[in-house]
Amino acid sequence: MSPLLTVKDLRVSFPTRTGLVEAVRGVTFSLGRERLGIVGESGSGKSQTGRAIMGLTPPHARITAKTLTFDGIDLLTASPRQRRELRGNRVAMILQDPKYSLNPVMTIGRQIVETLRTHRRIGASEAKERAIAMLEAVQIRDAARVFDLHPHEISGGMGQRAMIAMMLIAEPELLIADEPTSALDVTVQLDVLAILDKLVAQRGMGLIFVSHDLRLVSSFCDRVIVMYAGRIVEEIAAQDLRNARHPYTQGLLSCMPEIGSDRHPLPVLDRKPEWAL
Amino acid sequence: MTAVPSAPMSRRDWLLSDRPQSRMQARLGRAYMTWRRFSANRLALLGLGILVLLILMAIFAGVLSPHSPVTGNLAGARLLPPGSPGYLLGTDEQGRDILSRLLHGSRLTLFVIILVAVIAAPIGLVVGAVAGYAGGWVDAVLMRITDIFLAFPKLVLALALVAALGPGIENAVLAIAVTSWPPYARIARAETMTVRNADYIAAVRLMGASPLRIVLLHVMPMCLSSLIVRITLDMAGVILTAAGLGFLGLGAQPPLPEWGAMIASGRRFILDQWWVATMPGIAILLVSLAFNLLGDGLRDALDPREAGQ
Amino acid sequence: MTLPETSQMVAGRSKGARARGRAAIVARFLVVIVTTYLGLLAVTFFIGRVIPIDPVLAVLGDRAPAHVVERVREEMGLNLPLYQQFLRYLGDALQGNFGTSVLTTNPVMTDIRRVLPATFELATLGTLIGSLIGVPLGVLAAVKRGSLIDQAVRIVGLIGYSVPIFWLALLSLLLFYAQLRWVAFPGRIDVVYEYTFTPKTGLFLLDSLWQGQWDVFRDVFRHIILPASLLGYVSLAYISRMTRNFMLNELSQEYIVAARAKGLSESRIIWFHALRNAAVPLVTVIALSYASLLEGSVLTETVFAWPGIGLYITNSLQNADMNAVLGGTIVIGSIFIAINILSDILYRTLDPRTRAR
Amino acid sequence: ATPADTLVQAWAIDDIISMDPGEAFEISTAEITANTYSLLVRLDLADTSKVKGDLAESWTVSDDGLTFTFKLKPGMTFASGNPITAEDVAWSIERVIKMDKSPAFILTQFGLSGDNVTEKAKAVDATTFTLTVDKPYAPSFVLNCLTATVGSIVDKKLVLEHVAPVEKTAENKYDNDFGNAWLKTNFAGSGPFKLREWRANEVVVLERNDTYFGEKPKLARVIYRHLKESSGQRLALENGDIDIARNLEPNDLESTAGKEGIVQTSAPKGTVFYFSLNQKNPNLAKPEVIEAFKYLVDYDAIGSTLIKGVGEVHQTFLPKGVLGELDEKPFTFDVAKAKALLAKAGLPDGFTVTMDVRSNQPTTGIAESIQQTAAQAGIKIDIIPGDGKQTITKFRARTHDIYIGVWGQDYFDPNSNAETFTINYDNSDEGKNKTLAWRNAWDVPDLTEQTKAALLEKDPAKRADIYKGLQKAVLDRGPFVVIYQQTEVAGVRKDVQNFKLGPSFDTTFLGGVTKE
Amino acid sequence: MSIAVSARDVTVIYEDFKALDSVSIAVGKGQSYGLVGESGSGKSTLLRAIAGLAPVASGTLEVHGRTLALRRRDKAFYRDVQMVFQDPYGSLHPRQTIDRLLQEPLAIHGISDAEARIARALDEVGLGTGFRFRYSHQLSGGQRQRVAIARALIVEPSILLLDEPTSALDASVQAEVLNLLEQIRRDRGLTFLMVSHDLGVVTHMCDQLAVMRNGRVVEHLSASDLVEGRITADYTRNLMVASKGFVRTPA
Ligand SMILES: Nc1ncnc2c1ncn2[C@@H]1O[C@H](COP(=O)(O)OP(=O)(O)OP(=O)(O)O)[C@@H](O)[C@H]1O
Ligand SMILES: Nc1ncnc2c1ncn2[C@@H]1O[C@H](COP(=O)(O)OP(=O)(O)OP(=O)(O)O)[C@@H](O)[C@H]1O
Ligand SMILES: [Mg+2]
Ligand SMILES: [Mg+2]
Repeated sequence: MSPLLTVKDLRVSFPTRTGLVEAVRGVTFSLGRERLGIVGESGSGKSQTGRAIMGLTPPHARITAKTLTFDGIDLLTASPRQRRELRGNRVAMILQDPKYSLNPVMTIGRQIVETLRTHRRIGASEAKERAIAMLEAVQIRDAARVFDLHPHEISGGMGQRAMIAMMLIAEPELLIADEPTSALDVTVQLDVLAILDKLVAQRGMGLIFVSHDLRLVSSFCDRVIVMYAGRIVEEIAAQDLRNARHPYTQGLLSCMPEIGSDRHPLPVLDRKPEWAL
Repeated sequence: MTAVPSAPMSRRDWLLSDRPQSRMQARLGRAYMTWRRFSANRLALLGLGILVLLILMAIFAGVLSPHSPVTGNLAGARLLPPGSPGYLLGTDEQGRDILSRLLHGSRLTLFVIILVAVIAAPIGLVVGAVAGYAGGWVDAVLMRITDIFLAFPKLVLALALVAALGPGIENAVLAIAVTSWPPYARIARAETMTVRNADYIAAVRLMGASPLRIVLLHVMPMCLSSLIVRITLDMAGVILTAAGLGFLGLGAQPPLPEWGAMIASGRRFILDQWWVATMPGIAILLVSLAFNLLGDGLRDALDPREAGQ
Repeated sequence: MTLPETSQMVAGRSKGARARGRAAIVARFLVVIVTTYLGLLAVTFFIGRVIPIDPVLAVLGDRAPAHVVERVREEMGLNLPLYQQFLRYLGDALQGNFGTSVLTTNPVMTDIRRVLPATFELATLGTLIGSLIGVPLGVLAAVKRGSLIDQAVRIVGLIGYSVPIFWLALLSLLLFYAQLRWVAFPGRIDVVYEYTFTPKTGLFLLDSLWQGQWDVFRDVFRHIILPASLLGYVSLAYISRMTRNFMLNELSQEYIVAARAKGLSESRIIWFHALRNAAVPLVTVIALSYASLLEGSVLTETVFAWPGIGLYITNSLQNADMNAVLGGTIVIGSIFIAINILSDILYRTLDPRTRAR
Repeated sequence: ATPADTLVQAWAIDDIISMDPGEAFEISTAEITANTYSLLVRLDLADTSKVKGDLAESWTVSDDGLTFTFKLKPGMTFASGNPITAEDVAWSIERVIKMDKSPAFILTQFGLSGDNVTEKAKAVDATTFTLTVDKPYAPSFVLNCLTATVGSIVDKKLVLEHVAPVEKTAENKYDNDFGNAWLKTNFAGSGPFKLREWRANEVVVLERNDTYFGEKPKLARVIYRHLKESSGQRLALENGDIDIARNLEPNDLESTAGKEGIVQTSAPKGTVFYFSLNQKNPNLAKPEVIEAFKYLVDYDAIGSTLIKGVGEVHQTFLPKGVLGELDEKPFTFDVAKAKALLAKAGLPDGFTVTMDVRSNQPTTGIAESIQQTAAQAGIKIDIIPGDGKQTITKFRARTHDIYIGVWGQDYFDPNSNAETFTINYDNSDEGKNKTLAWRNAWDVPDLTEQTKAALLEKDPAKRADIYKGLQKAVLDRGPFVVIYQQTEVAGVRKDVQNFKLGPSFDTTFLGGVTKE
Repeated sequence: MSIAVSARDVTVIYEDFKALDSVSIAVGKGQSYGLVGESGSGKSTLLRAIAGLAPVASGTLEVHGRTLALRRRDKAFYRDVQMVFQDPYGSLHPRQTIDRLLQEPLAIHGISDAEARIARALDEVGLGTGFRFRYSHQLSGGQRQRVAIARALIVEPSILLLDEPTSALDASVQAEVLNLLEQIRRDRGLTFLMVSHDLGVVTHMCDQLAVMRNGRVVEHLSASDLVEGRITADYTRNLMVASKGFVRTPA
């Protein structure tokens, strides 16, 4: 089975006043219809990897790759129009913070319907029905009411769910979730993950799950990529994470305080310069 | 401990060091960064250049002027066109050299600008910062006053004040200052309100600092850069208002070579002796353009938020 | 697992507060209006008293004999204590009576009803020109940031900011009237039509259209187009620049990325998502620029002999016709307040976030 | 282009504050009322030292010189259709006296007052009107005063329909306003034109009065369009948007001079331009300083530039064309002489004074020129600009140093100017008669007496001599430096015929104007 | 054990919103006390109420047995109680160098030998003097939080209020800061009142904790109770489950 997404030697760099910032430096992986986790500390290039695949990198950035294909389509040579037609339709991305990712002056419903009607020839009333159904699918109670609310009128958890609904309504084959729960309370976090998990299972999408929480990723995903300074330092199956070889991965795992384990002081990560090479 | 690098640093590296060794270096480094951001904007540099030129003109007006700015040759050299021998930019209806008048007029322009900035900005800053920080009835009262002045037609108020105080450049300045502080107060207040609840202000309050100290040392500096930008952008307006007052005969008194007044008296000749009104018009345009360019540049340099990525 | 509905808490709060909030808004508006009026009255009155012009002189001229001067001084109540004079002012003003203009001998309100439409028509057309051109230009500049278009818009805007308007007015009059003959002579309407045309609303463009007088409309248009374009240019400078700033701000927001992630076309993102958000603060900007055109067109009115309120107040002021100055100022102040309130309301309707509050 | 039956003039008419001839006292209203109202007698334009009848067919003066009897022409009507009778004349005079507005003094100076006016100005029968004065004044003086706007005859019947009641107070003894409020913006006259509309600072529209008793105007209407700017007027004139430009300044005159389709016409006016030195200022009170100032004006340069076409250098206070005018120009620009005088006054290094200058042209330009020339003798003049009302307020309070401005005749008689330049009844600050002499604290009891005496001199030649003496005195020692006499100019499009400016502001008649 | 900080029936009302609804806690001297709860539950508000930064409507606040006025605090109070904020990016003045920042409390309280104290304070939090003249934007999040801690410590308080001091930091940096805080507490015998939404962090740092929800305390319990699962409130149980990571429910 050919993979859904193939990424070979992806590089993203930003020219800035102080020189070239290399955010992603040669990332290679491929994805089938599975759940792939990308972890790493802040600034390690997780989001930029996701955005580069979506084609959402700011225009002044430079993107190169040996291969970047989605379902056989070469994304590097695809026209902007082609890529636009892919986005939201076959490839979707959930952004990190619902507070800022929803258009504040449009109702939730219109934003969801907009995705659908951009990609499908469909009547207004049918679109609305499907949007409400989608809202229900992401477990929003009273979906018809929420449909007419503005982003500021709903909680963060609901906003994130609306965001998921908005991105999934066109039934994409690949979903990139960029820290979809980090802005949420722990209890809400799990709800949202459960929804996501169910939808992936039902639809057979490929999922890239970006997070900085190693423990969460290991319990949610099938496979995990660990990034450090724009590179992949380790790729490992989720259940094997405990046995990770790379000291960085090990360090990330062990530095989190846990209920019941009495480690004083906590082990800290001792970054080695050679990791970044 | 960090090792002090042994290799001699270039001056630029020293300035840009992210480990400054002294207060001085830190401050200079910061200024240098601002300057670099600013000087990346070529138009802003142009604006600065024009203003530097203006200042030089004002300083050396006496040396540079080929003629007296106030005494002319009514009988012999009236309304000569530009390029007439001895009169590069021509002469006006009193037979005075326009170039000399423009040169000396730069002093008045600078005078107006500086005075307005010195009067209006602090009033606005203090009123706005106090209102924003204190909140409650203090805010309500101060903002009501500000609103009244805002609702007052600006030029009418200036006109009225000048009429009340008598025409003259000092009174024109005063009138402009009195009418131009309310927007500054608004800006300072808005800025203060966002800053007021910031954690770093809460932190200072938790140190036990008095409200006065907080407003003066911690809040006001935060308003300053947006205020400076706004003042710079407003300066063009100030020059234009001063010119407008001069145009209506209420600004500088003759024979002072105030540019607006020069346009006003020159406009009678605009049909035949176009240069009399046009030369000061261009001067005003250039200087206020310079201020606008400078303000734009300063905004990008001082206010990285608006500068984009 | 049950979901904690934090949103209900928030919603419940805002519902309770909504009614009170609306009352508070109305109360705030009232306080603003009342205090601003009182302030305006007081400031105007004060200025009227300190102006070193003998108000009697305005009524009588220089040659009046001494006893006439005395008599009129008493008639005008100028011999009363200052506070009594102010109370008199206040009482009359509250009844909408701003007295009689000594300069025109009409009740001030009558005068204003005549001159205000002139300014109103001019400023409105100016603002229309300014925003209809300025907003798209600003959007374009923001979208093509750093490009030639951006630079061009910037320069055009900066010059509009920097140019002395009376100077530009003179030059353009010279060019378009004297040289090219594209526009008509200063004033609102040709004298020829003084007889054939009776304005109803005072807005000549509308009136002539309404009455189907095409030649009058053409003439009025030829009169208004130049001053309106000049004012339009000034407001265009401001509006395009602010539009650019707002658009840049909106375009850097995360929801724009989200909109792209949805696969929307760039034009929809720009003109629908971003501009719709930028429109919220833009309303205030346009309103402010409109207000400033209404009150600040004295210079343009001077050059174009436009019988508007700016000119009216300036004239009255120079003649110590304080009734007229007071009335005019209050009217302009009211318009300013009204525009502010209107833009506030518009802001609230445009921005759903402020609607609940 | 303008309509063929309409004369469109551009003129600065922002001075108009009332169209009531009993109240109007402004330059623009003088011309407008002259064309819309009739007088008993008018200035004879052929010989301005005489008057001719307007409503009056003839008049006689009693032997004691106190009673003037006027016989009206028969069959005349007002524009309203009401007949013009001596009753209207009497009431018009009574109205002026009782309303007691600013110009009323022109009539009250003959001893008329609210209490005696019905006696002294009365209709004997339908066509006979008598006026009784308190002293045997020179008849020319009385008749000249009657040619002023204030002597306009209003339609009694019409005005009475529009009187507004007013409360009687200590200052006002009458229960109505004599139609003043109504007449401010309305019309009740019998001139060649009717006032159709006056919109302040915008326009005055006159319409032909078809019931006019004299020669009917050729044009159907006359429009005065308010336009302050000379350059604007010139543009409009050149483009044919107006027929006549009334406020052209020297440079615009010069450039329209040769223009195709435009002619210029001019007439000297009874207005003199001067500056005066407040005698309260000890420096300015020195006779040498006063004289020095007279040498510190570059008359020639000013004459050939700043006032070219709109004025003529003139140094005495009586304008040309007025009885007794002294045409002498003893002063020229002479810094050396001025310096010598200053040294004699003990001020060899000069001094500093202020000058209140109305911000208009040519006032500002002349002030600036004087500022420059005076500086050459060491006198530093600080110009204080202000608008008209402001400088006059100061002038009238005697708080100025130097005031520069114009004085126009109130009526066409030498007394008008002589009175203000040479009469000072009471030089204290409380002085009620704010003549120019008083305003400059120039205490001249001798000249005051002479001026008063001139009024009673019946022999025109002798009367003229008195005025010549007065002008000499002012030239010699008066704190007035008269610079020029105003010339009124108009730029006229060629198709306008018979437009003639009169010698005074109320003698520019438009009835005969035609357009081709 | 004497009580360092106590709050009894404290209610805080913002405009018309009750952010705290008669909350009571007592923190023993030298104790480390934790507050957990979801976002908006009023954790920060409680700290701010103690610090005098929140509008306390009613209730009693005591520090070292002294009752505090509800709004105003005297200078002595601020030498006793200091606070570290959640967001290291927002709690340092953006226009001031670290040096200037640390001088401020010394200047306010008129403490002499500023030079030495600043150097010592920076040392203590593991930042060399090399950081002294930097601006906050030249520091990483962890470094900023260290500066904030240094600023709090420079007036030598006995009580430290910690408002999610590590929630904005990466896990690896969080460990460093937590270690630093523990060490300081040990060295100086400080009393901690610490807020976190992470049960793991709270149990790691604190002996005693209160669980908050919707402006109320739902449960007081000790760290060992929590570890051993002696929980009464459902809500606390939910928190426990959530902190264990994702559990896939079989389809
Ligand atoms: N527009 C940009 N210009 C310059 N550098 C950028 C830009 N966007 C991102 N970077 C840099 O790229 C690097 C990777 O950023 P990225 O957003 O992928 O990190 P991340 O792993 O998602 O971190 P976080 O967990 O904080 O979201 C960072 O060092 C960041 O500073
Ligand atoms: N200044 C304020 N004005 C109005 N409401 C406020 C204000 N500060 C806080 N609140 C409200 O009080 C409630 C409690 O806020 P608080 O900051 O104490 O929560 P928290 O538990 O610290 O949450 P988080 O974990 O998000 O920091 C929130 O609903 C918040 O909206
Ligand atoms: Mg990221
Ligand atoms: Mg908090």
